[in-house]
Amino acid sequence: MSQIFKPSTNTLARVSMFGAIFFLAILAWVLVTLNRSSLATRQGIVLQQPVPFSHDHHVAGLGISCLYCHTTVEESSFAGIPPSATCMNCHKLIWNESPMLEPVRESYRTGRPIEWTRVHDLPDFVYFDHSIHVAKGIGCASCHGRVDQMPLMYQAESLQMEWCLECHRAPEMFIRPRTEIYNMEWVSTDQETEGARLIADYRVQSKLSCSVCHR
Amino acid sequence: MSKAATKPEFALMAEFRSSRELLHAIEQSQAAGYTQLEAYTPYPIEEVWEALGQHKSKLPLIVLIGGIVGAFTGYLLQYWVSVINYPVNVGGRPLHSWVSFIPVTFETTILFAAGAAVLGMFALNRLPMPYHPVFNVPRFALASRDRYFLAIGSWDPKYDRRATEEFLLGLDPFEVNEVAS
Amino acid sequence: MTKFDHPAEVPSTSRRSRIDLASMREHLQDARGPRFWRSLDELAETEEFQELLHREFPEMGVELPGGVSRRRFVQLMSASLALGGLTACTRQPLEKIVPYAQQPESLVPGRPLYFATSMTLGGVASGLLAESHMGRPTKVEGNPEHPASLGATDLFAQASVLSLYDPDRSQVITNLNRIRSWSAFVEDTRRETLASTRLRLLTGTVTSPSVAAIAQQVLSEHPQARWHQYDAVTRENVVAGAEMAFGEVVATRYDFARADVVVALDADFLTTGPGAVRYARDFMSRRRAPVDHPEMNRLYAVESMPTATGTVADHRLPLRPSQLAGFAAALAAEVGLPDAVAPAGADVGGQGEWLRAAARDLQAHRGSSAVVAGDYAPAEVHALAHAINGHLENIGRTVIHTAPLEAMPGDQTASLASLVDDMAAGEVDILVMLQCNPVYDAPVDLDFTTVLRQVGRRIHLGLYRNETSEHCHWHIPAAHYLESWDDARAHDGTISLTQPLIEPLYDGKTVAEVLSVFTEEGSRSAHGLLRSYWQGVLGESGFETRWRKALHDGFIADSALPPTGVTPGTEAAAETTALIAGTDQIPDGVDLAFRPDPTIYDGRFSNNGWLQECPKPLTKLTWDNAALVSPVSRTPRWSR
Amino acid sequence: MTAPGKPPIVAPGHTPGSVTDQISSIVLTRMPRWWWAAFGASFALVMMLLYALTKLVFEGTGIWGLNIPVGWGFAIINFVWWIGIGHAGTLISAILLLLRQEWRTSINRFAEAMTLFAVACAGLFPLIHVGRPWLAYWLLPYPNTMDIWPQFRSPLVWDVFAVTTYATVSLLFWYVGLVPDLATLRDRARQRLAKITYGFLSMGWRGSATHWHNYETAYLLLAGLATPLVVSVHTVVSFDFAVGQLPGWHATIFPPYFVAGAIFAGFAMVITLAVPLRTLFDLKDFITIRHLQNMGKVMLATGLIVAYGYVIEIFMAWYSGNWFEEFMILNRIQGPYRMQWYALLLCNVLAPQLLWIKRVRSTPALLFVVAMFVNVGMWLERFVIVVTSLHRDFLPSSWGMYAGTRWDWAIFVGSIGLFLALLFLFIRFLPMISIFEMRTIVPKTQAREPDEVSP
Repeated sequence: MSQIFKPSTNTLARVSMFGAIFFLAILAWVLVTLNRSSLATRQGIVLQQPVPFSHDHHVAGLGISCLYCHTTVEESSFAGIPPSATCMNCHKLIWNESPMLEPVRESYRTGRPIEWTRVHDLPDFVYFDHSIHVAKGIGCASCHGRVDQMPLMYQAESLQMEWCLECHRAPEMFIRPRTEIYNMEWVSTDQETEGARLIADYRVQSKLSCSVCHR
Repeated sequence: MSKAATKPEFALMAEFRSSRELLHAIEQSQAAGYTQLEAYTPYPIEEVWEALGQHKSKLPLIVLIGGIVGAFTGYLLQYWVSVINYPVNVGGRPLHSWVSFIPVTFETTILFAAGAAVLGMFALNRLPMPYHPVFNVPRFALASRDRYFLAIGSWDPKYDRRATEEFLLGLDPFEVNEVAS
Repeated sequence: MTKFDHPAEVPSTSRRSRIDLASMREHLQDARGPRFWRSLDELAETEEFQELLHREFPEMGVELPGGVSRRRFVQLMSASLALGGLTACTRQPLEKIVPYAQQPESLVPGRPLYFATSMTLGGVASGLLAESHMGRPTKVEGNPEHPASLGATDLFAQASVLSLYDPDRSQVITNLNRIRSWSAFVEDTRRETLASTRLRLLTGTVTSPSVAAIAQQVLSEHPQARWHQYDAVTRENVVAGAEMAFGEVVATRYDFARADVVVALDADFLTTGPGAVRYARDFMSRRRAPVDHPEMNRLYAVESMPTATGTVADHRLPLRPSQLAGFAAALAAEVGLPDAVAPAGADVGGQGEWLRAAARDLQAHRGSSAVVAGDYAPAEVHALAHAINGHLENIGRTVIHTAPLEAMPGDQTASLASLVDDMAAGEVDILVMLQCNPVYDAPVDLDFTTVLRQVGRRIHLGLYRNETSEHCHWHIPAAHYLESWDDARAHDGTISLTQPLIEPLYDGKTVAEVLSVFTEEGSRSAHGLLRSYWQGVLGESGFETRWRKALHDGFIADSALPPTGVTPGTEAAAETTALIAGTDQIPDGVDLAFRPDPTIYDGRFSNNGWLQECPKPLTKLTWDNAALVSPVSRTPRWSR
Repeated sequence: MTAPGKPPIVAPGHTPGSVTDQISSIVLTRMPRWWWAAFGASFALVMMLLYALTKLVFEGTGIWGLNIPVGWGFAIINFVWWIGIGHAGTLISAILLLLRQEWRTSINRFAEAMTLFAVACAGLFPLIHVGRPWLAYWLLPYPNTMDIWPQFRSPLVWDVFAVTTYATVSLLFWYVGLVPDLATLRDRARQRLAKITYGFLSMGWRGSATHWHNYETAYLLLAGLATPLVVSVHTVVSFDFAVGQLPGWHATIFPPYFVAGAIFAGFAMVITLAVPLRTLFDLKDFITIRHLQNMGKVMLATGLIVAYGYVIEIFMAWYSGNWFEEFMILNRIQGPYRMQWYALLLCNVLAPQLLWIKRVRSTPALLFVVAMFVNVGMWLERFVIVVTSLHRDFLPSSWGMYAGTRWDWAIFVGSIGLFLALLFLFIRFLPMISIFEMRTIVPKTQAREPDEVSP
């Protein structure tokens, strides 16, 4: 028998062995990262809307409360998207000729609703109820981010299950006084002790069982 | 027989027809003061590596470590998952239901130990090594059939191209070859 | 004159496979007014076009023949797309949020609204509370304020919401398999009906005062018109029995809350029949033995097949249907009905001891017992039950007689038979079949389908394109009750209102709406008809308030039929027993008893998956229908 | 070595050289015609399997005969059957190595390969039965965006670990055993591609004393590790049933009874394969009557243990006094699946009794017939355990019947095709008898000094 391989093959063989392990590790890492990236979650991505509504302007600029438009957040699973008539309460009088607002006026005129693109979209097998979260001291900003700083709306958090569980496993780290629910700027000075007290006060029973959300 | 090499050779290698001849040659070489010896046989012969002074393999220790690591990995994974990260009450069983954790712990122990055995064996044997100077000898192909080879490394302090070849030829081999490096 | 070919011959009316000018001229010739067609093929009525229409709107839902269906192809495509990537990594498709332009008052998105309405089965209403999510009815429960049911429902009402969304429902008005509009129907029909006078209406049992009123209007405007009612699950024996006992038609209902001893004569009163949910509640209230009723009630059940009522009974006696009348006569004699004759052969297989025990118990509970005859028991049994109840002074206490619920009570089978005779004699010009399916469920010896062909114009209103609509010129999709304005009487006579929770999905029509086409005023909306009828009944003053209250409650308050002071004649009963005694009490052969299916009813719910999946009482059959034969009868002994 | 009266484990006249040449020539020369026909046939079955699996992925498990109450059907039956077959290889290699049974040498290689392929076939079924096979990786614990983990108190999760470990360790064991032989093939091969391929796979094995020293240690350690593993795997498989509370499943006899059954089935399959192969490839010198006899004895012994298991099941049903257990046994005997049970008794209890007769043990054809009976019987055993226990639920209203659909059968038969196709490929490309171990035993079995014979 004579030599089949060159001396360099030895190095190649060892490198490729470690390389394969390295490659698999990288592949796993890439998949995991992709799965958590905004490519999969749409976190932080501004979606095209029929009207470029600015929460920044309306909330921070004009000081309109969340509840003015999202009227049902305290009583229903669904926070509510305002009907065109709500927009027209003000826009009958101001900016009533703005071309940007033409879809709103048209909807109001014709009764055909505006079709907004959904920004926060949980999968259909998840049952989420706004009212209980608001009632137990979870602020809007905890899940929706600093909406008052968003000229155009985007999803601030990943909305993946691990993100839900992060809070459900330790609600004291996220709870706030009920008076501060709609306060976008509220920051706790002592979350841990304050949170534990609120958990007791509001009798929060953070549920972890599957059937709470997957009914 | 060997040809003149431009590079310094790797070793000299004698081919024998039986394991008894090989063992005899090893004894003679060691008696002659050679220390850098290596024997090649078509099947495992305990006397050969004993003769070459290899009494204890490090492998059992590696396997033991692998097994212990596997056991801890398996058990701690289950403990962390079931008690710390994802505690679920299943029919009132304790979160740390160690009895239920035994099968998986056992399996990971075996898995890690077996992995350590195989990888350890390759590592100790410096494999993979598709290229090796001994393959330069055409008749070395018979090492995987029915011939027995003894090689004396050129880095042996007592090595001398001519004297060593003479010595090997004196052991009544089938033939002696120079192993080009 | 529009041509009316027999629908079964429709394809043959236009054998021409190619368009030719002559046929087009022919079609245009007798057209009056504007007429529209989408292609020359349609105008010429070519065979290809008929075929295309048939494919587009298949009559019995046949899938496209051969090869891979489109549905299958899409399934495969979507499955391979799902496999295309790691599914855990896929992102969700973008969704739209569509808010209201003007949000309706009191509607909270995400929270349901509840509306009181009612559903009829066999003509009798049950009061319901329907849940609606953003304008879509999703769940039906009983209306707790409805006096006839007190909040309970049966499985038909529970499952009815699935029928609303049934994609197999009939979706378009058709004339000879061509899609037409409602106005085309109205125009076409009115032109014909004014000329014709021999109009026949065929409906199921009607208890609705407003439907009855409009039907009466049609009858009065067309002197030769007749109205027939037919339900395959008919309660005509109840009517006939009442007539035998009282000489007039009365309705009977029971107050099981006051009954200590109940004898059921082949009566499955706990699960079937219009009052079942209320009866079950009342009956069971006496099984819990509360403080003021230290003793439970006692139920003796005689039955010809296993029923849920029989399983509840304290004493159960299986009996052949043909022996039931004999048993009733023997019971009448045993409780001491004057001059009652017990048939000689009635005491078969030790049932005499059972009967005497039941009779002793009845006698010991005068005024607090009830003998209940089943809806499908012979009229004589009903008559005897009335007589026994009268003799035991139960009437007015546990047994209450009122005026009939039905707008036109009577022998429905005879009514249908007379209609068939008229049709066979060629004396029917127009037959309007409303919410019924006689081709499917008429007695087979009437040969309804054959004589139907002799009727010049046949109109059918139904939720589905069914066997009857296949034989009709016009088919009109019916509105589901969750899409309808209607009214009907509950089993105690309470007027129950039906209000829609959603616009008709397929432009369905109600019975009243179709009937209105035949009146002088012409087509009117169901809402208008109902409202104007009740405006007439309730009077102008304060109508709006009372009407709104009634709609909110789902019924018109205190409209239950009051008890009538009737008493059964004992002589007639004695004669009946004598008549029964003269018949053979141990007849040969096999008794065959037909009963409505516990979940599919008369077959109308066969497309409702929930009802098909619901196991039938005792047999637990699903998706099936079986002839129940006793294991004893299965042995060849009886066949000798 | 050879005891008087016993046939030898290698036919006389062989030398390390002749052994090497004969075995490696099978791989290095062209395959006979029948190989192509056999491989073609099994490949066709693989295509059928792929077709059925595609159908399954698109349609879902509804194409199977599963129903309520019989929620476990062919998938679990086939899984347990295959995993049982997969026990013989590691058992022969590991346990017989530790017990220094040298006759194992000529059958261990293809028994190990058989193990691997059987485990591959077995592993297929849990993967496809989950309904959404593309999400089967959810069975493994890995950090995921749902932040949830497998439930480690479930025997089904133990099973995942046991089978994965078993497959991995079997593969390693098999590969390690192959390395010196791959080197032999590398040295014998003539085509460049074959040289390079075998060269890569053998990793540069030189057969030096150091190599052999570490190698022998590793091999022995692996055998030591594989021995408890092989026992644990079928024990854990039996837990899938035994931890459940169904009469007919909830029995403490299950672990030993399953392990014995697995060895029983595995040896039957080894015989099923060895008898034709030794004829077709003229390997009668290496797989001798002695091997067949020994395997027959093992089958007889394990078969008796299995029969004991059947008896104990019946005894325990009576002894427990449990109404449902008693009914389960009576239902086995008289119920609608009684024919399967009787067939199982015929195949697994009666047929192996023939092995008491030495004539049967030493006649390959008869042995083959008995082995075929056992193959069928062991499948039936799993069918009886799974289906008869499930089809009569605790309430008569929940009773049902079960039968595999054509897709069930297509996947089952297809998995046999997959097994055979893999086996034929193995025969084609790898030495089916361990060459270096044959070289080891040849000198010991020969009366004279073989080293004196020159090539």
